[in-house]
Amino acid sequence: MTERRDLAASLATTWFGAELSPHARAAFLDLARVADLPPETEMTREGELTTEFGLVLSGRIALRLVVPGRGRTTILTVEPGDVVGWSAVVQPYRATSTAVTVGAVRALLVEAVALRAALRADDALAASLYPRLLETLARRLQGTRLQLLDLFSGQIEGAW
Amino acid sequence: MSRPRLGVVKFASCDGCQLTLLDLEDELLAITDRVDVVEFPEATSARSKGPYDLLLVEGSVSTPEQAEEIVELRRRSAKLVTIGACATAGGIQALRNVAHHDSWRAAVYPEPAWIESLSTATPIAEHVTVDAELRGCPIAPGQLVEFLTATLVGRRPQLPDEAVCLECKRAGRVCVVVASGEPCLGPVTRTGCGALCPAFARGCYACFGPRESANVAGLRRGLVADGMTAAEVDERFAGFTAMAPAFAATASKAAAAYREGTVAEPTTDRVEVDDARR
Amino acid sequence: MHGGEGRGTGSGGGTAPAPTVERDFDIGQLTRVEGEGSLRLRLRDGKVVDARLAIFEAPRYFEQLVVGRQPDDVLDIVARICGICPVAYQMSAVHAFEAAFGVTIDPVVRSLRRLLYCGEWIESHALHVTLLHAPDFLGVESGIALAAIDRGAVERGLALKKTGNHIVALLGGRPIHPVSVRVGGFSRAPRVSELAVLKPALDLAVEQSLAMVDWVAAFPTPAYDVEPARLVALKHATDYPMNEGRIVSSDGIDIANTDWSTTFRESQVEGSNALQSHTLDGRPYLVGPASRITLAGEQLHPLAAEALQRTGLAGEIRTNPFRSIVARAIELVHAAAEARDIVGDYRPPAEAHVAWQARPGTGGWATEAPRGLIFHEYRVDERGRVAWARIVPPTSQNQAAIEAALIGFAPGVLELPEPEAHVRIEQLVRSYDPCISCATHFLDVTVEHEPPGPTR
Amino acid sequence: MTPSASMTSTAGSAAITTPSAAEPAFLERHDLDALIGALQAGDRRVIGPTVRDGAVILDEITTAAELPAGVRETQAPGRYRLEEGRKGRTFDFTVGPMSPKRWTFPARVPIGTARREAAGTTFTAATPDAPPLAFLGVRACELAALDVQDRVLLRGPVADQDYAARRRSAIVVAIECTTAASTCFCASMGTGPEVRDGADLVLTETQAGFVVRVGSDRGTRLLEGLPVRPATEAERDEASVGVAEARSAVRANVGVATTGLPVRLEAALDHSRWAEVAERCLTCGNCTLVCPTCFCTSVEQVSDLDGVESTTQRAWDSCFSAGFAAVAGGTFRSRPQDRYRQWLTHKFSTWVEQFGTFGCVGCGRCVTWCPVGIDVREELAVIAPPPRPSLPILSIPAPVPADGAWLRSARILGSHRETSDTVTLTMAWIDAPHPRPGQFVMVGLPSFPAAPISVSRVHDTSIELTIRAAGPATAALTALPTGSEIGLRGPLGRGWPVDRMYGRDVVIVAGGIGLAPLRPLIDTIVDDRLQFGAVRIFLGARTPRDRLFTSELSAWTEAGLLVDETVDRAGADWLGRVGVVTHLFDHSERIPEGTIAAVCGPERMMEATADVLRSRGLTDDRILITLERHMDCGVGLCGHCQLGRFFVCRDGPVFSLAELGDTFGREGR
Repeated sequence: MTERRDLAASLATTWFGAELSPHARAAFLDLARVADLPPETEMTREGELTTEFGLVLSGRIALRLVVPGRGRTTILTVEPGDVVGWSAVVQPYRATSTAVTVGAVRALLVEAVALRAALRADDALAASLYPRLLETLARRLQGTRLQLLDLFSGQIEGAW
Repeated sequence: MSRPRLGVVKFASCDGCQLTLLDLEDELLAITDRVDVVEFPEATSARSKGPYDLLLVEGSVSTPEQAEEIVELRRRSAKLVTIGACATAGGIQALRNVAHHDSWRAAVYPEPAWIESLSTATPIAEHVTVDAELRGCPIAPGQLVEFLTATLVGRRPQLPDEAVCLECKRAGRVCVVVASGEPCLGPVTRTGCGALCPAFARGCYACFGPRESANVAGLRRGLVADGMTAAEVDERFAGFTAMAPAFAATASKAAAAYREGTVAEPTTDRVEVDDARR
Repeated sequence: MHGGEGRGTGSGGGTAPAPTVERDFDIGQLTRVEGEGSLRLRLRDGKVVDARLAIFEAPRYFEQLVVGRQPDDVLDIVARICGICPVAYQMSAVHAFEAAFGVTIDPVVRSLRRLLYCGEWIESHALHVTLLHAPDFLGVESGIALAAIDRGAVERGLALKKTGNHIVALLGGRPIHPVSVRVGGFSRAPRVSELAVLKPALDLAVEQSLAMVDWVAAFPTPAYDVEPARLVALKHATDYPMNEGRIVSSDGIDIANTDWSTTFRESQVEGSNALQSHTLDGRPYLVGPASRITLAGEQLHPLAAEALQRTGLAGEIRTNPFRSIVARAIELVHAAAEARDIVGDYRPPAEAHVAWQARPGTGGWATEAPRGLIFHEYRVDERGRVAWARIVPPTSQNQAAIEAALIGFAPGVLELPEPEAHVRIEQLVRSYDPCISCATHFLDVTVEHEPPGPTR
Repeated sequence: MTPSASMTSTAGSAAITTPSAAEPAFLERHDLDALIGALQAGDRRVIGPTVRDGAVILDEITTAAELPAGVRETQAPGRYRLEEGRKGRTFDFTVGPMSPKRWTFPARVPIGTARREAAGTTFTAATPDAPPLAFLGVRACELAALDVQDRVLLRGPVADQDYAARRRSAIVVAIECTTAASTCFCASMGTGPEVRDGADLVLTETQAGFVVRVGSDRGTRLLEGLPVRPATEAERDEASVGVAEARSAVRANVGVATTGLPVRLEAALDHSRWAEVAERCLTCGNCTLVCPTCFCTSVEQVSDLDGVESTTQRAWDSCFSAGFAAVAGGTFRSRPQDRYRQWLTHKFSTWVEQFGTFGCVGCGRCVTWCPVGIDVREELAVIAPPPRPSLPILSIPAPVPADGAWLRSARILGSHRETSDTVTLTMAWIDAPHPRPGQFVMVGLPSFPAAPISVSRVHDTSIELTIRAAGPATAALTALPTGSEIGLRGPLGRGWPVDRMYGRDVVIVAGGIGLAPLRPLIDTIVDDRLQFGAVRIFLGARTPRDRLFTSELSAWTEAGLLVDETVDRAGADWLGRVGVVTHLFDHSERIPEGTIAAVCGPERMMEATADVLRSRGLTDDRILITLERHMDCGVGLCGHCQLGRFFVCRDGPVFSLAELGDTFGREGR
């Protein structure tokens, strides 16, 4: 019970959790389990079904893509408060990158099928959770665009 | 540092741009002290298949073997630089690109079958990657020196892409459009010649091709407003950089007009095929 | 055609001559000539049975490019046939149009046009003598190499060339493709002060060209015992031939310079795709400095005549093509001296150009390019635009004569070691200062594709 | 004495007595040669109007016969034609294509030379070659133009030595207009046709000759040597009537409504007309080069084949060329409409804020000499209709005056490679003021254009420059061995306002090489830690290998600074953060009220950062950025780096977003 209260507290400290309605927070916790993941744990694999939706409480997770010739490239790290495995609730439910823990990670994990069922059944949960999810994806899209510009690249036309 | 190996070659052209190198009377020997001229058929019997550190290419590609050869030359050149309107825009002969090439060939040759030439004369950059362009018909000696100097020193050459008008005004010339109603392409033409046509009381005829953001439509409207017919204006563009992208559409109109107005009589009407030598 | 191996040799090539063997003797690419050409001699039993000066410049269709254009545009266009002698093209064309339209130009404009031509002669001759031809006599591969053994001579040549270029630039804005020649005169005539700056340079140029005469007259010169070519040049009552005069020949031709077409013709030959000129009877002839000096020598500037006298080579210039380098040096003296006179007497014309009216008709005109007689003929339609054009440059007129000379001269040197034979034969070709860019506005490279060996 | 001081004692307005004070004299027409002769005293060249190539131009004249007697012109948008003027009149025309600017601010002048030898590299500033000149027949609008250029080139924070010398030596003989062209609008710009001050002598033409007024002591001395007599009442009347006729003619012309114009233009930056003008405008630059006040220039390198000796010269340039707006960060005015807007808003809006006067004197040259006849009066009427109260001129803190306009030789004491393409040079720095955090220096090599480089650390007798090989010049700089000499000029520009940060929380955000100009600020904070509140440093780099000053991060942390860093992409071996620098804010607790942010990096990165900072409650006056990439020559006069009312190299490179307003991140400004 105390553990659950701690969980609720730590969930509330994340920007993702803080914005959830009390009902949604509770419903989410009903589904979630706390997981302590050792370093180098592979949480999702690019192209494969995403089995769990996660919310990082502590530690860091690297999202990686394999580029032939370049090997595994980290394109983003997920920090406390961020979501990992959003593809669990977006068709076709396949991971868009390989998520690997960097060092020890504590995260709230929700089984994908159960979460999808809950979101279908509980409109209030959906109404509160989806906007957070959209915000997460929007931030990532914005960041990706800036990365796309490769602003720090070396050669600038007409540079000194 | 070791002396760079320089090559100078030509395709379809008048030789004027490579001659510009020999016309650098004051700098020529200083330059040849600093580079190895390993290939320059017009100037030396010493020949080299390369590799070249710097290859200056004059002329446009207008025969099938030229199209193959330029690819080979590119392979052998660290830096390939095109010199002149033919190499950078196709030159005056590129007007054939919008003419009936076969009829031209038939008009010029009593035995067209003997003649092998492409229906187009195209700039080098349409065939291979070009590292730099010296514009002009012919190129400007000053720009050639600046380019060679910058290359030897290792800095970026100063080859402005601004309008002729700026140099014209710096030189204190009176605008021929405004003061005498002369059609002048200076406002849409790239600088480099020193604005010499206005200095000789005539309008610029675009030897250096289009400048950056050339407002051809705007100039066209302006000259028509000054009393020229659209056809007369278009004709100004049908010159030595006619097929440069920014000019091509306008120049083609004029070229088409020439075709229609052509009196159908081939040049070779008085040229017999000499059987004595067959 | 770029980057042949070592010296300019191509396929075939000479091993020791075997009896009843037919072989080709090729010079892959002629170097130190303007434009791109090659030479093939066909030998049978060591005898030269055929010589082909082939040209692999791409066709540029100038006769078609000028069709539909107005006369002043044509002056800009034909200049682009050749970057070495653009003035020659502008001069023949502008006079052809003026003949067609009955335009009379201001006498000052007439002398300015001579001055312009002097500039081009100086620039072209200085280039050829110093950088293109002299290396043959002194056994080096280029003017650049020549500078290593005789920098002074090269610098003198370049200084002369610069003065020639300076004249053209002063009258036309730039040495290559000048912009001021217009039907009726010039777009703008120079101020007295502008021309005056030439005086010191021209004083020097006269001295330099005189020194150059002595230099080239002393060159070791190959013997040449081939039947001398028939010579054709312009001849004018008072002036050394440039823009005016009648077309005369060493064997009695004497016609107006508008009437080239009545006496000469062009023909195309398979194999060597050059359009060649002959007289109507099919015989070759030679134009150029040697022809001018031989046929119009008495109009040479006194300083040039005196220099010619000093060399005592007037006769050899007529008979030995290798002496053409001396002829060019003499003409350098003439051009520098006449230019100095014109600049000295200059007073601006009332009008830079007279008004003119285009009218339908045909106009032809021959002038004297540095390389020799150049004839232009234009038919103008009722719109005042070109309907048809003929352009006959010096080199295509000389081609038949050059080939004839090679047939006569080659046997004497083909027994030499090949590299040396090459030098001698190329040296002979160069002595005609062929401008292949000019000859080539309607030539192509098919000769390059012919299988070696007999073709018929 | 300083050039500006010497100015006021000669052509500057201060020393010039008002003409009415002196008794007008009369000069017979046939005595013009006497005037010219008097002006020629002391090998002085006389520059006056004369006819050439179908126009009245300015050139050296030696006799009155060369003046355009009996000639007048018709001028209209895009059209100029000479015609016959009133019999016997010598100055019956108005202004031609040239103005005295051609001589006071020539199209090309050398700035300095550089020489590289074994002994070392020497930089020598060019000494102005200013032959004594006299301008004959200067019009009222041209006098006004000279005054405008004085304000820009002499009385601003940066004085142009070459201009000062030429201006100082020039005698000005004005002629009042008694006729006006259709393109004249001096009256609406308040510059003419009457000549008020700025001339040594003022002539007004009458049928018989000229009424002469004295405008300066030098004018008085000149007059003494001339065959003049007191002007009669009738002559004075005839003269004033002539000028009055000119005035009514100008008044009849279309003019410019100047009241509140700067504000109206500033408010019209998004007007659809800009794009419409661009259809007609050829961006040929003629308007700017015939303009008597335009002062924009570019530098050109003239170097020998070995790059041993090189001369740098300054040449007229125009804001209508794309290349003009090419700074290290790229070309920022690629669209023709941006260039026309830049020119018009500068002339009639930002110029006022910069120099306290319009950049236009109403001479009409830009109207006549536009090949397609675009008329500023027309465009202004459409783009900036009726008046509103004027915008207060922004007061810009005086920048550190440049130590002359040319480079000094300085030795490289050490060279340290930071990353594969970035090197830190330690430069000897003696007898020069210590750069403040955020200031920059101009760095030059013989035959290369000088580049603005931010100072990345300051020591007692040396400074550090962290340079990334992004182009040929910087590549050459990063390749130099210890001991070689390069040219330096500075410190230049306005740095970080450290005093504003005392006692406050500070957020420092750096992207890539952008950390270099921020490091001196960080150094100051570390040295004086207690003076500042909480300090966060957010660092972004392209890859782990591109991170700068990595060895110093621990020291900063130990000093109590919170350092977070991230890279755009990394291999699997990188355990740190990956993502853009703005993501770092997602995981930091809220930024306290009153925090000041200092940001440096590529423009788009700074924009993104600014957005996040605003979303965290920071106001624009607390968000400071440096536009160090948006600079060219660093002299403060060439105009390339102009952003609205600012020259970045002179007024910046550090700005608050409040100062920049919507010029920051606006396309084409």
